[in-house]
Amino acid sequence: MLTGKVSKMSDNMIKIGDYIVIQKQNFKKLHKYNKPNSTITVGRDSINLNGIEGCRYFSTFKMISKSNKKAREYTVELTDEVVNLKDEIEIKLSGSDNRNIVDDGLSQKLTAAEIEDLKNDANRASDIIESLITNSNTFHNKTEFSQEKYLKKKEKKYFEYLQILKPNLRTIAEIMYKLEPGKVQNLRIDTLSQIITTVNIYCEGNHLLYDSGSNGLVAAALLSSIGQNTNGRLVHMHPGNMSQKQALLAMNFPEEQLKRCISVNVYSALRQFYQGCDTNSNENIKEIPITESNQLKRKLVENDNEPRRKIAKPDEEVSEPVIDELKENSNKGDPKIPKWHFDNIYAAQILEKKLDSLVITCKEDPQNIFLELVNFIKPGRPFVIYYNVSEPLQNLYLALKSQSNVAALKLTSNWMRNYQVLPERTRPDVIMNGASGYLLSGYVLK
Amino acid sequence: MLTGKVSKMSDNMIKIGDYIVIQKQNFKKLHKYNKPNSTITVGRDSINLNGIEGCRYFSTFKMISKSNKKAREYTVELTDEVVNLKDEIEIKLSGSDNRNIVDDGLSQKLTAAEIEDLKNDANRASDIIESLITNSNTFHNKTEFSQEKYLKKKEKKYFEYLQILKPNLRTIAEIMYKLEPGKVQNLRIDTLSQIITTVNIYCEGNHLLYDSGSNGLVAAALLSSIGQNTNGRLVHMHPGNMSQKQALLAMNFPEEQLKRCISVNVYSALRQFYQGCDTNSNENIKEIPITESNQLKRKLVENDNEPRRKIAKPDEEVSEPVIDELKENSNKGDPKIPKWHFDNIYAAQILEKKLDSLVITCKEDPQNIFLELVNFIKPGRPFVIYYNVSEPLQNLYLALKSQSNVAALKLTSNWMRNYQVLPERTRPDVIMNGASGYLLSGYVLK
Amino acid sequence: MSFRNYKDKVDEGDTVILYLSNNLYAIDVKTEVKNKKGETIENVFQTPFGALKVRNLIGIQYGSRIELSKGWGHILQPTPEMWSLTLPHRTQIIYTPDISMILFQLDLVPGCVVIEAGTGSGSLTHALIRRVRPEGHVYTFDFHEHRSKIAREEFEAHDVADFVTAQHRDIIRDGFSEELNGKADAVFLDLPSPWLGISHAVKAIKEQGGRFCSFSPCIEQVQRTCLVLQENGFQDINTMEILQRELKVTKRTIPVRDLSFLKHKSSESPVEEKPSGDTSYVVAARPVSTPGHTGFLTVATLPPAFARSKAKKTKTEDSEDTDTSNVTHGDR
Amino acid sequence: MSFRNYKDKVDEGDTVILYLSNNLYAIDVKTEVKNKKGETIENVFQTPFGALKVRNLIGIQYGSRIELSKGWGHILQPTPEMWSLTLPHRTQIIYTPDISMILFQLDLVPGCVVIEAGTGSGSLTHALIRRVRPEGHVYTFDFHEHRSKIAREEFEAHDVADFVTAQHRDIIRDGFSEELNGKADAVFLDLPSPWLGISHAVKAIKEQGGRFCSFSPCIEQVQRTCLVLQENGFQDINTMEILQRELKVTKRTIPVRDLSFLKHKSSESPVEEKPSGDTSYVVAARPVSTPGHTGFLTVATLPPAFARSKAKKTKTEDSEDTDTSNVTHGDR
Repeated sequence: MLTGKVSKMSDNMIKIGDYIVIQKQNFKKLHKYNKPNSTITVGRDSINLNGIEGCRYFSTFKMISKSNKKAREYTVELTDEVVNLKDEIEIKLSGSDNRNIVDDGLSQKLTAAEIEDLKNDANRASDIIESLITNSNTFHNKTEFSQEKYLKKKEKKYFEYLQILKPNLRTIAEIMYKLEPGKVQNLRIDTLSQIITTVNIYCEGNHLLYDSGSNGLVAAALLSSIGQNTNGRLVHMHPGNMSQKQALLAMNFPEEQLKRCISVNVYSALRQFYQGCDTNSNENIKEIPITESNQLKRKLVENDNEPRRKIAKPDEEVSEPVIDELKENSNKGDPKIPKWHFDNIYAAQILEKKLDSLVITCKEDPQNIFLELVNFIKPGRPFVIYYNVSEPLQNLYLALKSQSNVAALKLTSNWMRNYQVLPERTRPDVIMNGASGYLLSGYVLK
Repeated sequence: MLTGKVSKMSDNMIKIGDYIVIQKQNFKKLHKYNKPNSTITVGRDSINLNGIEGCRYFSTFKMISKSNKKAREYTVELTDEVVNLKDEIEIKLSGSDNRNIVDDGLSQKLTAAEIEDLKNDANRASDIIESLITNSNTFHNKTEFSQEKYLKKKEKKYFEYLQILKPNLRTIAEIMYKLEPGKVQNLRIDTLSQIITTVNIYCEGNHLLYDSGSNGLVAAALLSSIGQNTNGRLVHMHPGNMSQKQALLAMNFPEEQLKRCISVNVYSALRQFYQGCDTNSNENIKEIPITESNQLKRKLVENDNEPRRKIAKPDEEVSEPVIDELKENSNKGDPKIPKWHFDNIYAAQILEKKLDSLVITCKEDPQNIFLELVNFIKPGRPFVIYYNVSEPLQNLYLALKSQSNVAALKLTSNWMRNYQVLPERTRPDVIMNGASGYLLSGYVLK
Repeated sequence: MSFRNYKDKVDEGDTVILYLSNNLYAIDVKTEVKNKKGETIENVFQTPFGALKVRNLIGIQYGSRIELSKGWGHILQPTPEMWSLTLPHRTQIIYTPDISMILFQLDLVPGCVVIEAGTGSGSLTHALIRRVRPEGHVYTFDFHEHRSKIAREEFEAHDVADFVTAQHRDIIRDGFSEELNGKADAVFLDLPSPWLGISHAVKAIKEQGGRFCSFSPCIEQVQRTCLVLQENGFQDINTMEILQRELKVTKRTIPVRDLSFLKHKSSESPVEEKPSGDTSYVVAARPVSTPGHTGFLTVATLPPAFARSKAKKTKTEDSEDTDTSNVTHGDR
Repeated sequence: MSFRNYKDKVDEGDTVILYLSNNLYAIDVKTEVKNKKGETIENVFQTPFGALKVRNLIGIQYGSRIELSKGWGHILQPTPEMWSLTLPHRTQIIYTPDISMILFQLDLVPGCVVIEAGTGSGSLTHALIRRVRPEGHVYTFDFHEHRSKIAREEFEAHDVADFVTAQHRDIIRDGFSEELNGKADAVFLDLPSPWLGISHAVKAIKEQGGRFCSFSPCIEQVQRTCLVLQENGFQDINTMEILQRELKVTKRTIPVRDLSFLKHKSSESPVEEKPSGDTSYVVAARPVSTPGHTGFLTVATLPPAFARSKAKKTKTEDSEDTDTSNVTHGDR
């Protein structure tokens, strides 16, 4: 009965080429670990990662100052034990409240210059902070709460450990949203998680995504739920020449899985579907040679009896990066025909058979896009449209209500709250994110 | 130094003519106590209030079944002690969890008919419930939590005490909102409380309100904050012939205070202001006789040198109720001239001098109304517009942004959450109210 | 059988969803049923819009419109989300907004092994199964024997029993079974005293680490759970709440009241003192009554064995908070 | 002097609000100030849009536009709401959404006597004064001597000292003064351990009863407070939270992407594969970062003396929760 994912030992080792997550306290950063001694910037610190290769994910590294601490350049060293400031610094006295504390800016006896020297000389953060406390007039009068708050603040400033984690959908979505919500259309994790469930993504079936603003996050989410070594496929449409795939690449998907995400330009794919050729130019058309790789693909789509074999030569302006990124996956047989031609054909074949779900996360007004793409969805199947403000979805809602080809239309928004859970100090976080975006969902009817 | 409100003893006695609040557990109801033996309906119970007159507010009354309990008719009897079911019923055994409880509908050994008999015969709710428990197969296996939940449910059903409270803004606003939020434009207490503070209402100054849908709630809120025996005045504009004043009357304001709420039809008051006469008809105009009462009013408005003395005879369609309601306050000297004529003149005089705040809580599109009434507000003074959905305010926001006569425009909405605070069971309420309405606020510029 | 994969047409034995005027009904497609007397009769499903002969559903395409005597509805293939809205409630259930976040926070993908306690009405279980299939597995436990049995029958009927093992077991007292030690990628607890299940979760999670999530309605449960998670070496402990709110979209026409004409003496014919016209807005109204709280989700990471910190006891003065062995909690 | 009543023009000695590009600044209208060396110099207020000679404000009408070298602003008369946004923070302060609900829940009207502890930065105090004047009074206490002194000076400067008595006093230890016994209509507590102030509140509230409100950031404080309120015979105990959210209104133009032309072979000239046009919406965007929590408001009614139930002790097993005398709490 017990089966489950068999994970190879090597999956848990940090490898060159992996996307990795660097965690320093609550701060997380995504990084492509391209070469052994690549350097990352965390806050104002510059950290050389030499030595992490081959270590296990979840390992903790101590930051070692390269020369003096002023330069803020560090190397890293594998370590077993993270030192917790509170465990190191023993606090002898606490006041019962802060009534006698007047904040006159004079409570610290050390001068700024002295503190700077201390930072450069001291080996450990706890040493610095211990000195600061010893030289404070008010620290021992502060309440235990205030003292802890102070230590937390200082710990944040002087904390000198990193952890390297393996990216997954959760960490990638959090990092991208935190870094710049606008870059992922304000798509917060609660809303993202609901997109996946609302359209019933699982290991089987063919799923359609139109995404023009999430930097690959939605494609990553859907492909992740489709899974490794399964039959499910994702047709990922995008405007422009190149799909955004930052998040998709950061997932470190195996090739087999990544191949089942067929990224196509929406115009080319639809032109291929409707017109049997994926460029608008009528020049330079030639027969596609039936190579092994595209024949293989065609077999995946059963009952393909369409004579859509004509594809055009690559337009010279078409993005190199996409091709580059996926070069290894593409047909090596015929270097003259870029992979995207085959992708368009492949996508058109899947569209022909209709798909099992539709997700739209766009920057454009969703109405035209939905009305066009809903035709490719099988009756009874779910769809969801994400937009970062509600008004365009309100409009679309009314437009769809007056038609009879969708059911169970629902416009929702979310509200997510995080909590601080600490003894005697449990409360919701004082800052919350108010912008979750909106989802319009429903089912396609026959 | 210690001054404060001197409250007469009689203020704390239930009097005929008072609006009163009947509280039964968490249910509250507003009632005009018109005659000693008036009857109210609470749930399916009909309760005769004979005997409450002269009792102190906050008194508790026991409901006494008139004949048999089936009829659900009760009288009331002053009592000292409210019996708490949990204190009366001793629970000997509790299970540690509900694992052995199968809800097969067979756990109660008493039949429905037997329970009905019990309800009719038993004197006290606790007797009924004790019998129910004794005859239950599962009660003693239930956890303490489940048992308490059960008792709470039964208590609600059989609780037999009432408390009579004195209405105030808080109770009135809660009752009206709970009863039918649509009748007060979904104006929830948090939003109502912010209207009062946003426009800086206090005991001085002249304040302008246009209200077409809160049943007098906003007028009640503003007049309550203006206070008794102060100089502040409220011009309360409304469309139609009659102002809605349910909440205003329920406040039991003294006459002196109620008089400082000048309720006028918006058309008549503006016509009076602009045209010096408050009806559109040119017939039947005659000089107002200067009676003592209207002269007094005129004195309140200093520097009145306008020759606006012409007012028309009452239009026959004009609401009797308003006149009736306020008959005692109106000029007894000349029965032919209704009070509203004087109110229009009075309001026009106040408008002439401009006012200190503007509140609009309307059902109509707020734009025209705001643009018209903002002209009567002094520079530097605040305004706030309430609407139950945001779209009309969004429109107005954009319109005002493009003008330069208002500052600090802000569109807000609220979110209010209530909590259950109980040992081991503290959590937010499982149902919340999601509709608080929206406020658009700002300051008038010169 | 319609819970397993997408299909085009309704077969006998399927569970289908009847969507009728904003309501969902789950119907088992059986042509005949037994009546109270034990007699086999034709299966007729009563709807507010008239009776539906279930036999007639067989062979129609999912997404089709079906005619009823007083209206029409549509037949949809059930998803775990629709099932959550139609399943027979045997306990309070977890709904899609929380389910979505639970799946997300547990890092579940096809192939994962996940443990759930308790099974309850199986709302979350269906979503877990969908996410981890085809190679993964869900182990779900409930201390209520009858509930566990019904859940098993349901999984059989829904043709997903391959992917799930539903057992009657008091996991607080007895732990997860030995055979699960070190086998789980993720553990989810929806129990009155989740903190008492954490040590069992630690045993069950793989050596390479995994995720934990607990769903609790009350804050006291969360407080204890967070403390015990910390003592057991979990990291990234987070507590959150998700509320989904539906917006009601309508075109609303509202009156416009012109007051500007009052500035000038009007002509002989009096202007009507009524709204002068209408304007309309597409409005999204927030509901007066909406879910205000479902539960707190507390999530955490158990690092790989090599990176787990030794279980630290919190300071002595906090110990009263964690000495909770004698606290009893009922079912919610 | 501009906090007392509305006025039309700015006088020397007023505090005025400079509204400048969505920012508020409080300015004391003094023509001269002392510099660091103790010399008297002209009072010039530096703004992001250039310097403002404060002298020039005297005599201008409130609501007027004032020109600055790099732009313009407006001069408004301060209200307690504007003051909350501009006052010098000496502690965490309570803002208008909570203040509004506190005034509402305390049933405050002109003439009421209300007690506040602690005074903090005086944000709420200004709003309390406004509401209870002219015949009512605010008694406000703070255990921090310096804070209490500054507050007193501020009330003097704002010409509202008639309506408020600000004292340095540890009310948990010493109670409200004897002279306040039975004098208050309402008591408000914003203290680290509000439950320890409840018995003092009971003493201070009038025989005819009154209202109580406590503001606490953490749920543990609320739990203790509710228990002690119940023990002291309060009724209608309610805990709530208010969050105000600002919506950013803009006209947003978004592209429209036409895809329908792809159904047909296009003419010789290729159609551009770009958005085919624009559409625009008036949108109200919710802010990415917004207040997520200020504090819990716990409110309750103390019935008139005749109707107060005898103080009931809660059951023995709960007593550990209320034995909190040795819990220390810091300033927030």
